Amino acid sequence: MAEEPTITASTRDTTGSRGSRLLGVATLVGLAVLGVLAFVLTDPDVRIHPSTGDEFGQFDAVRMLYVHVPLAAMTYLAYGLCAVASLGVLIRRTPWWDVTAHAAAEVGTVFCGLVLVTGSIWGRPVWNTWWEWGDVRLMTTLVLFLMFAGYLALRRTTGDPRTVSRRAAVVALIAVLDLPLVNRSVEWWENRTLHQQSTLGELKIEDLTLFTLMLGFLVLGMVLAWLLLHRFRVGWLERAALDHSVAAAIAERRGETPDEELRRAVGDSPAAREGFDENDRDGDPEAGRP
Amino acid sequence: MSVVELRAAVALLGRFPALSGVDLTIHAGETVLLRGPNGAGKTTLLHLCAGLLRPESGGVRVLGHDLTGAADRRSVRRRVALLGHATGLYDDLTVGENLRFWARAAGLSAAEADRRTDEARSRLEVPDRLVDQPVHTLSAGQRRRTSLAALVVRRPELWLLDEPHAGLDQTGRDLVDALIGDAVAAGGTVVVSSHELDRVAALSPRTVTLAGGAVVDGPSGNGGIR
Amino acid sequence: MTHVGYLIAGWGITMGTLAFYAVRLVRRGRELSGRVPDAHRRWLEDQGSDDA
Amino acid sequence: MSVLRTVLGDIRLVAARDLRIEVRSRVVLDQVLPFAVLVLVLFGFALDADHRTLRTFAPGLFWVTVLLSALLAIGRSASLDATDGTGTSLRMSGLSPVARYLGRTVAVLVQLLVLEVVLVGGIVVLYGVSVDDWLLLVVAGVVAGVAVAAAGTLYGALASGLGARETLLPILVLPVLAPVLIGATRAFDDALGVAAVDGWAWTGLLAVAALVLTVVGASAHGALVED
Repeated sequence: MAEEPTITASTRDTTGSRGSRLLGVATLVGLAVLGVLAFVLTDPDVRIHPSTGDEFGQFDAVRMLYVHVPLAAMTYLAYGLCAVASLGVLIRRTPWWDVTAHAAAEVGTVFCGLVLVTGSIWGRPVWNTWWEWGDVRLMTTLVLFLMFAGYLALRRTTGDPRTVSRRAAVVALIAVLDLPLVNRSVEWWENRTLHQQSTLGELKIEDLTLFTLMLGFLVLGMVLAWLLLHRFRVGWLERAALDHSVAAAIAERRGETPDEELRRAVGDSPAAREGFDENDRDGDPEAGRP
Repeated sequence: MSVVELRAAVALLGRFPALSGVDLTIHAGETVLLRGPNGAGKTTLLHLCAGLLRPESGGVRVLGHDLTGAADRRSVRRRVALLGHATGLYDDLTVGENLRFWARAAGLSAAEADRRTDEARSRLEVPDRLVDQPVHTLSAGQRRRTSLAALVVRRPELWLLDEPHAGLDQTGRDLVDALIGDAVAAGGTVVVSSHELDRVAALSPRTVTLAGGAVVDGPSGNGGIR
Repeated sequence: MTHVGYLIAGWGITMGTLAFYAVRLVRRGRELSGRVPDAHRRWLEDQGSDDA
Repeated sequence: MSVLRTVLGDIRLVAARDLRIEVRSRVVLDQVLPFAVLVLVLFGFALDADHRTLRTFAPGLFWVTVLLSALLAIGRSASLDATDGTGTSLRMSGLSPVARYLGRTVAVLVQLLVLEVVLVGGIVVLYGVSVDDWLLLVVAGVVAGVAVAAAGTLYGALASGLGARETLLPILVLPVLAPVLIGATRAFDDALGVAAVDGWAWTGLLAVAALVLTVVGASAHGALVED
């Protein structure tokens, strides 16, 4: 996290506010605490085999999970928000929902990408492979990532902005159908995954480990909130900049046709008709005779 | 009763304000000629009245519907005929297949569709030998007649004709004029955007001048409306 | 500690990406803020101009 | 009841239009079908034409080929409403978006089924597979075809009219079809006897996917093409 610029910002020209700066500072502190807990205070995952007495477990690789698991949870949250906002786009058409949907999708995709990367790096020592093709959760997460990559590509295409936002909303609503599959896949296809079933409910993991994981949820939740806030504001500004220029364009357009050109165009002189293009599309206002 | 009622209507094409605040009222049974330089917003105005565009701001009522609502735009669309620059026909289908398809798409029964299609074809003098020819083999004039026939079949209440005379020979132009006469006689309302000012003038329309995406007083002052 | 390389890579990529993304957002926000009147930025209202 | 009959009539109208255009223009028959066979041949070259390898991977290669060819067929069918103002005419016509969607889906499905039949012939001849379970093969082929047609028609409409739609369509639709690819391949594994899996279970999953995609497509289409 790079709160530095926000904290020291001295002009009004930022997307920061007092609230977001406080959140930013708290997030940085939280990340530091999380780092200390994850790397210093918690123990590695070492278990003793009951019959052979051999050591086994994830050893220090377990420390990766303090960031991997919360990232995954926050991905769900961001994409869920995107789905809700997309419904809002289709029902209410207000720019607020549209900007929210776009912000949530973009931040969610950053998180989703990190889930895949951290999972892959963790899987190498623990599962002995970077990528496990048979794993349902990996597959469904990858599909989720790809669908939202498509969403962001759709967002960047040229086209009527209102059309693009409605179509993007449809894409998002279809993409989130994959969310329950990602989440429940571990239960539904027990024999087709290397992921553990959810262990939170049974409190199998020890106290400090559990606490660190919970802190991970909280801190990465704060990271998500900070990023969403700023991404929303950037989107809002992009939109305001456009609205601003549309207002100017309307004013400009109303005064753009000199009387002389109008006179020529509507046929007050006999030669006027030749000044027309057969295919009169609304485009170049200068298309009359020079 | 007013068929079209626009109050400071703004419509965007992408981010371009093609209509920058149009005030216009058109009453039932009127024939209106839209004129103005290229890029004045004539086509966009027709599209807005057809229910194809969502107004960005201002009041837009057509045939009693407020066009801000998607459902209202849909209801308006099926009661309006729009002749645009494109043919609106499937190139690979024959004239007969196209006419039948568009008649059936308008919700007519098979028998009714056949009857009205034949009627429209004879009104627009589309010869029988063309019926089984694919549209892509037709001349531009024949295509335009076919497009018009496809609209006649629907018996619309409001006609929006964008340059209807373009690309037609003399007979075709006379047919368009006769068609406008038919529509008005049947109680319909017609809005024509045209550069054929002399020709349309014969139909004694009300003239509306557009410039810069808004209605302006015509420079000659004869019939410009604010 | 075991798996040090993996841990550095995983945490490093995560924190690096998030920091990079955050910086980009702040930069884009600043650039856009200059082009938009204050009235469009509702989050400024609770802030005043005290931190100039 | 009469509403249902009207909708069914409109679906038939739209499907008949698309199929008639295909019969006249023969774009799928003359271009997409040869492309599909070509892809099968290229896989043969790439895998060094070893019958055993080809037989093992035939189901996967078959469905990848179907998806790639389907992209072309979908793009073609979406382009029908993007030329000569026909899309505008459709919006003005009063045809319901649901009927437009389902009609086109039916037309795409018919074309996909023809494609699949030819490709099954292709893998039998070129890859030397033999069919163990014809019923499973046919049912899985049809059900997966429905899923591909339903998603393809929806995303074809979604990408049309936007910049770079030719490149946008694949990246939007292929992730959605990835699960269909997996299910259809497993079902064919069973039907062609190359792997011991429960093909009917996978066909059941395919059916769920096909149903969800069709329902979502029919309800979302209005938001895409009308407005």
